[in-house]
Amino acid sequence: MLNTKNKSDRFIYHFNPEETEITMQTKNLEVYYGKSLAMHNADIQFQKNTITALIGPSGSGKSTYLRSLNRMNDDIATVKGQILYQGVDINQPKIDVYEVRRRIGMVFQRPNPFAKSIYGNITFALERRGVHDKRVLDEVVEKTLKQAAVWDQVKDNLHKSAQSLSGGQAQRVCIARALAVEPDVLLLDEPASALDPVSTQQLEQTLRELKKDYTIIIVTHNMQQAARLSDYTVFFNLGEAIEYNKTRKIFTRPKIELTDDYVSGNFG
Amino acid sequence: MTEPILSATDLDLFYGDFQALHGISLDFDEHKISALIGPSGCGKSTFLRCLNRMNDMIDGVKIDGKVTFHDQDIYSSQVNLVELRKSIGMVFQQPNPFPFSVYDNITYGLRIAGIRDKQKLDAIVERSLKQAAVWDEVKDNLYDNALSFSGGQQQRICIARVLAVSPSVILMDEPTSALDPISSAKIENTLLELKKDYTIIIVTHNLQQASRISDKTAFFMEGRVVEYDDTTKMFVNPDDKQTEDYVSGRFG
Amino acid sequence: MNQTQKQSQIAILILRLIAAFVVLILAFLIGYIFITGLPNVSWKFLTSPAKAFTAGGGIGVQLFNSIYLLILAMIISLPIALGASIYLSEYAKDNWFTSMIRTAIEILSSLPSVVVGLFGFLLFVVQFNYGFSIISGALTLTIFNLPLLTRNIEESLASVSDDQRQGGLGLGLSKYETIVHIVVPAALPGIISGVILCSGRVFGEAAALIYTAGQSAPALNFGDWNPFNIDSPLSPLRPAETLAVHIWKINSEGIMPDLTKVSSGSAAVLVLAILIFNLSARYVGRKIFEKMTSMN
Amino acid sequence: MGKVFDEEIITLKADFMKLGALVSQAVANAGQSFIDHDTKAAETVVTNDHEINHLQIHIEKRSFEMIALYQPVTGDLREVVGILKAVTDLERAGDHARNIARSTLDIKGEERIPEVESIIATMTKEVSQQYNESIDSYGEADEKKAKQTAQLFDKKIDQLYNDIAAPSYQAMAKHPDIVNSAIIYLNVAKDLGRISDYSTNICEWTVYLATGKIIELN
Amino acid sequence: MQNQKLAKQLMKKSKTARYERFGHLLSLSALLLIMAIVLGIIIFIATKGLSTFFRDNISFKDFFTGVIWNPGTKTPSGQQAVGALPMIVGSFLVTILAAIVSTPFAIGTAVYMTEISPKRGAKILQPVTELLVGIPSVVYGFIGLSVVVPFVRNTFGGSGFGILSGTFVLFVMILPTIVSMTVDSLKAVPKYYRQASLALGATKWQTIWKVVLRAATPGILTAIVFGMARAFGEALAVQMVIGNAALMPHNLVSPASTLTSVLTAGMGNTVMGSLQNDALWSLALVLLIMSLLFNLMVHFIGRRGAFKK
Amino acid sequence: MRRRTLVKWIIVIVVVIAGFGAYEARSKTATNQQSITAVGSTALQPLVEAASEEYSAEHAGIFINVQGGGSGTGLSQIESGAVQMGNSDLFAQEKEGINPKGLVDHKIAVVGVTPIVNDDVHIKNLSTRQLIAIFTGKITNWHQLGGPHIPITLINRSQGSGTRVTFEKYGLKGHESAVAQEQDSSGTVRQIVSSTPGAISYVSFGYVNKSVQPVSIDGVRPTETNVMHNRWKIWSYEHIYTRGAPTGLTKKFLQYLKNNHIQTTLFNKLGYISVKDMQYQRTWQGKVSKGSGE
Repeated sequence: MLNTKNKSDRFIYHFNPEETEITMQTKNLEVYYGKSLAMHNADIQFQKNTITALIGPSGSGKSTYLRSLNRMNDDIATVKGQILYQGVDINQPKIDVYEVRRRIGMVFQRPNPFAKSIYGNITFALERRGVHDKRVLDEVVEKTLKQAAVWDQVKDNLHKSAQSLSGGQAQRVCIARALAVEPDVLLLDEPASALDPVSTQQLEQTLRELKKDYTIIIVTHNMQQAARLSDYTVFFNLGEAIEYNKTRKIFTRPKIELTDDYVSGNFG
Repeated sequence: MTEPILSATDLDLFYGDFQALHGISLDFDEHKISALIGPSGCGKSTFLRCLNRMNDMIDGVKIDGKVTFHDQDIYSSQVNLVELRKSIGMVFQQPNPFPFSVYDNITYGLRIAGIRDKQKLDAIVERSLKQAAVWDEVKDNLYDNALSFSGGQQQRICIARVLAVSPSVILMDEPTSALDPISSAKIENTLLELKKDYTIIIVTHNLQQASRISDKTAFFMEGRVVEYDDTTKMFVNPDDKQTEDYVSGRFG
Repeated sequence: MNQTQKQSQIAILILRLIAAFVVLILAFLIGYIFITGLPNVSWKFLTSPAKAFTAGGGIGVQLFNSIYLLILAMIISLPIALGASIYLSEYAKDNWFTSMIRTAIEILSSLPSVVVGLFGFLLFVVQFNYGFSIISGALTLTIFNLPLLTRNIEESLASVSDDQRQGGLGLGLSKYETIVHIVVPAALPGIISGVILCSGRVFGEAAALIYTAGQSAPALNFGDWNPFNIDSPLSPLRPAETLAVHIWKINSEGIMPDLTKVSSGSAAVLVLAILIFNLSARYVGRKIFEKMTSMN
Repeated sequence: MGKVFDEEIITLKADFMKLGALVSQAVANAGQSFIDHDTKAAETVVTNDHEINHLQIHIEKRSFEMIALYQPVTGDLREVVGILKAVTDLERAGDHARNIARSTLDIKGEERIPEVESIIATMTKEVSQQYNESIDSYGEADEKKAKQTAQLFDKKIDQLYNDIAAPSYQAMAKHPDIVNSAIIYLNVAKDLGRISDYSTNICEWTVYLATGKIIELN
Repeated sequence: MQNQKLAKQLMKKSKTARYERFGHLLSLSALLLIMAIVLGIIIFIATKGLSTFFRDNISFKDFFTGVIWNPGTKTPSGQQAVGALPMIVGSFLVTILAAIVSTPFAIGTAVYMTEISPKRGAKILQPVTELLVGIPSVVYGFIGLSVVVPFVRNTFGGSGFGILSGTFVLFVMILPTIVSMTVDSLKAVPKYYRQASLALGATKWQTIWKVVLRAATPGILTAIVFGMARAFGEALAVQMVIGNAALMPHNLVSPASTLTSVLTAGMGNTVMGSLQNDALWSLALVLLIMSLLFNLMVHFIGRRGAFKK
Repeated sequence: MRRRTLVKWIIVIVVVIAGFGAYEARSKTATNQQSITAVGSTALQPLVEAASEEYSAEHAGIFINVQGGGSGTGLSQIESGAVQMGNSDLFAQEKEGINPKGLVDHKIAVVGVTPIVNDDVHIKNLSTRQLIAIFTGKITNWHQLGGPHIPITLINRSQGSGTRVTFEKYGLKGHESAVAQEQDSSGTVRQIVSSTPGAISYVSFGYVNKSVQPVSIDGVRPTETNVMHNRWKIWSYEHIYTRGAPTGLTKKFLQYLKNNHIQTTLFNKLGYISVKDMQYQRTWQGKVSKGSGE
């Protein structure tokens, strides 16, 4: 079980909604696995067109939190509280989860291209939604692969199996796949942990480019990655958000000692 | 300057027609941590596996050149493979304890060597778990399945398992890449402790890790060693432009 | 060379010997079937109808029946097994109820086929009044087939990494679409192996068919392919003795003078048919898999 | 390390060079104001020093952040560390320029020694030149130029200091009413000498930037 | 307001959601169909099998401990001659013996296929084992009759018919099942166990014996139990070679019988609803229960021995 | 519409049209199509099957479905009315669990059953008493009967099998055979007897071939003539039962089975004896009287 702390042990930055466009926001979110509370105390706002990194030790609830944002936890956990997407609470039973997930796309830890061609991977979701116009599909494939910065490497092999690609390329194809359904928000769950440094760096570059058009939330184990990539950082520990602030602040002058310990590697 | 404990000279390795390693010559000093870094597919893991002949298992592998351990060629036909692998232990990327108890895991290497004395085994279990800095976490659960521990603990159990057979060199193939930063830090601390008694050669993707713990670093690219020098030098002022690009993250 | 290494080499030698011995047994079996059977196989044997009590009968009709029945049974059982295994592996929660269902299905797979046959007889032949017919046989074989097929498909589905499912869900697709369009194609090689294994059992099954598809193979009019005519090869309502049943029947009650020849010939043809079926199913499966996954 | 870091390092270096220019200006203006007895110009130098200090703090903060966020190594590390160290030298040089400007204000109305002032003018020119060349060598990461600069000016500046110090002491001994002025001359010469030392330090950081070696020039 | 528009869009049930409902129902109905069939068969057998005891008033004791099987008549001592013990014992003996004989061969072969020569294993042994599954039991029976029975008679004496011959035939019949399932479970043992063992200086054999087989033990046990279940349910082939006499087996070469052989042989010759027929269904029920026990055993082993992958 | 969807629909439409067309095409010929089913005794199955084939060949559109399953199955199916003809080796009255009321017996043929022994036994004749002693387990070695020193291996048909009932009733004079191995088909029995030294069993005449040795009883040889004159006592009728008096196709087919042509040509080949040739008849209780069964 989680030990509850008093409020002064946490620092959560709040935007002024008048000045800042908030894409997503969670309020009083609680996630239960069975009866045990896995995540709570994370009232966080995500600013449009920024990259927010969720960091924290294993089991701190950061992935659980991320997966709640597009209701990927529906089957395995009970999620209470509000998840506001552009002001609409998407955590209510009436909401169509598939539509939610289309708008809030997700990329996973291990590159998971489907056993289809690269082209088929990207067009799959569109085809399932009834888009069959070859011209439109071609355009989408090119556009998203370019956005994901992998077009040059794969453009001559679009009909080769996506599973034959290297890890870094496969992960970027997965991002292109997620972009193809025109999401608004992109959730990434440790997208680089299975990649080597070079691929990781390319991936980060891609994400920085994408920030212009999407709101990106990324879970990472790698603190350097959070530091160099994100605009905002949330530090999770024991199932709650301990500190949320500008990344620069988190990594130079964290307000909470626990955060300091974690980012400086004196933790545990 | 001390004599190197393990050294490779002009090592070539072929997978069928494909040459994976090109004339690698590296000397490893005793009681030092040497890191092998480089982009994916550069041959660093392949090279590491040559050092205790783990590549022998793969079909179609051909190896030229020489690897000497205490001045003895390990690829000579007289070498006892079993003894060699006991002297040059290996820890893998994925924590891979056997699905037995912690105790059985640690004593595995001893039992197959025919050691049955319970007292002796107990002593070694305690010693090696302590050396691997995991004794306090497992001492009350020695007979639990090793898989029931966390990833970081499992990896340290695996290190203890290798230590139990008293090797002089430990090869590590990305031992922390599957672990979170906290567990990684613990393993790194363990390695720094172990350096006193063992020679450690570690392949890592994590450049910070290499810079934090190693004494010497070799940078591999496309099956060749581009640069091999003191870690400080490699990370402050490398001689080679490629090395500089790689360690500073401007590569590719 | 020390002692453990010697021990290792000896042990591996023993393993090789065991494997060789098993191969020998298997080779003997198949060799026995082919050597005693193949000399009796001729084009005429393969195409002419059986004779009840005179020599010179063939197995044309039976061979056709076996294949037709297999295809029908597979057409019926594959969708059901697929559906059920999808439910079990993807939807069902892991609780005592699911495990009870699994146990129940597995029990079914070890029942003697004669029991299944009698059940099919009472249900399809008598109750549903389908008579001794291909359709009764196919339905009974479906019962017989379902447990094994469901189990096999479920295992192949389970072997597809969860990452793939997550990927589909993450794109806002339904679980069902993800399963049908991603997981099933990825599991195809396993599913095909399962189908082949089950087909083998169906080919070789006799006891379940004696009471359902019947043990007579009236001559068919191969010029009439209208499934509604009773003497058409495609008619699902005609009795259809399969090759395995034929072998069983002539061995137990046959009085034709050349029964050993017919019997051994039939066995050889049966094994050959299974072999051809296996190879072609594998080939077709691989082609489909390659097409669906762009792997080659 | 990627684009973001590269962009930031460019900005950081630009800031650093800007600071270099500001200080260079301060040194030149302070010297000139002293020679010209231009109290107004001197006052400007003193006020501008705040700007220098702010910029210095800004650069230091950015450098710390970059180390914390990007953990640079090799050349990147040398860039950031070099700036971090050199920026202190710049700021100190700025401080001394400010001191010279204050001296201009202090000397107002005191008795002058024109021959000394002319040497101060020469020294100011030389120090300014040395300083500018050091900054240039840093900007271009030119190790050779840095070494040359350090070598070239070292003796010269020492000589000039002595040339100022000797007549100043003599004057003090002869004319007690000139003591104040002579002390101010000595201080200004000392300040200029310090600025020269900081220039040499910058040259040392240039060498570090280019080679990673920390050496002592002179 | 834009948000309300968005909310409306998000509330609308999408086509995808309808797909999901449809797919869920479809697969559920397939499962329910199977369940109906399974339950149907179980109820069918249970009602028929239990009527021996409840309608024909045969006592459980007579059924499970009697040694004389001749339903419809009385034993010399006056009880109903429905003693199923000889068949139960026969079934158990052949099944267990077959499993005992098969296991080393199956494991040896599977180890050969996965550890020693995977290429050759996949090329030759795999298709052959698949082929063997398809051979009708009648053919096995006849080969047993013409090869195994004379062999047993000449080697061990007796008529050749008996549990030993049954064991040999079943041995070959369940071999493919055990081999292929064992191969699967050996393949499921992660490669890095083998590497770790070799890196600790173990020989190949030590690795196989102490690590691979040990890690695969639950899978192998499951394979054996499945093989036993298959043996238990096998009828035609065993019937031909076991002698099929409802006698307590007093040695391995004396004629005996199994539940399935008596069941299969008797079914056509009895009339539905008669005591003789009911008694046969009781045998089927015993089979069903045995099969249930085997399965529970598999689950038990599976749960106890399951190791994380 | 997408191409693939279009193709799918075309396939569906074509299949539906083809199915409908086929159904239409069927209705033209189906009017004179008729089919009946006969189920039961495996001993009678080849005969009825052969006859049905000939009958179908002569009468277009007629389909007679003949299945085995055993006498028990035949009787219970005809009793329940699931089929038109139930084949049995036994009188319905002899079978436990069958209510013979309402079932009409058509005796189609007579089958003789003879003991057979393995060739190695070298015994060609046995007395009834010896036979009983062998099958009740009192004699266990052939040397007790003057044969070679080989233990006797008894092989029975399965319980309830018509052949076994006939053999026990008339060959063993009502004595029950000792528990021994059982086989549920004549083919297997013959195979086992031919390959097992010292084996003895019994099969109907049709199954006797060179591989086994038929045995005379009390000097009477197992021949068809001996059966016709009831000198060879171990014989039984092959019955086809109908529920009530046969009608329509069933009636026609039964008549066809009984006509001279079939009885003389087919029966001989298969080893059955025509009822017409019988000089004696027998009731289900075993009472024998002169006259054919007709």
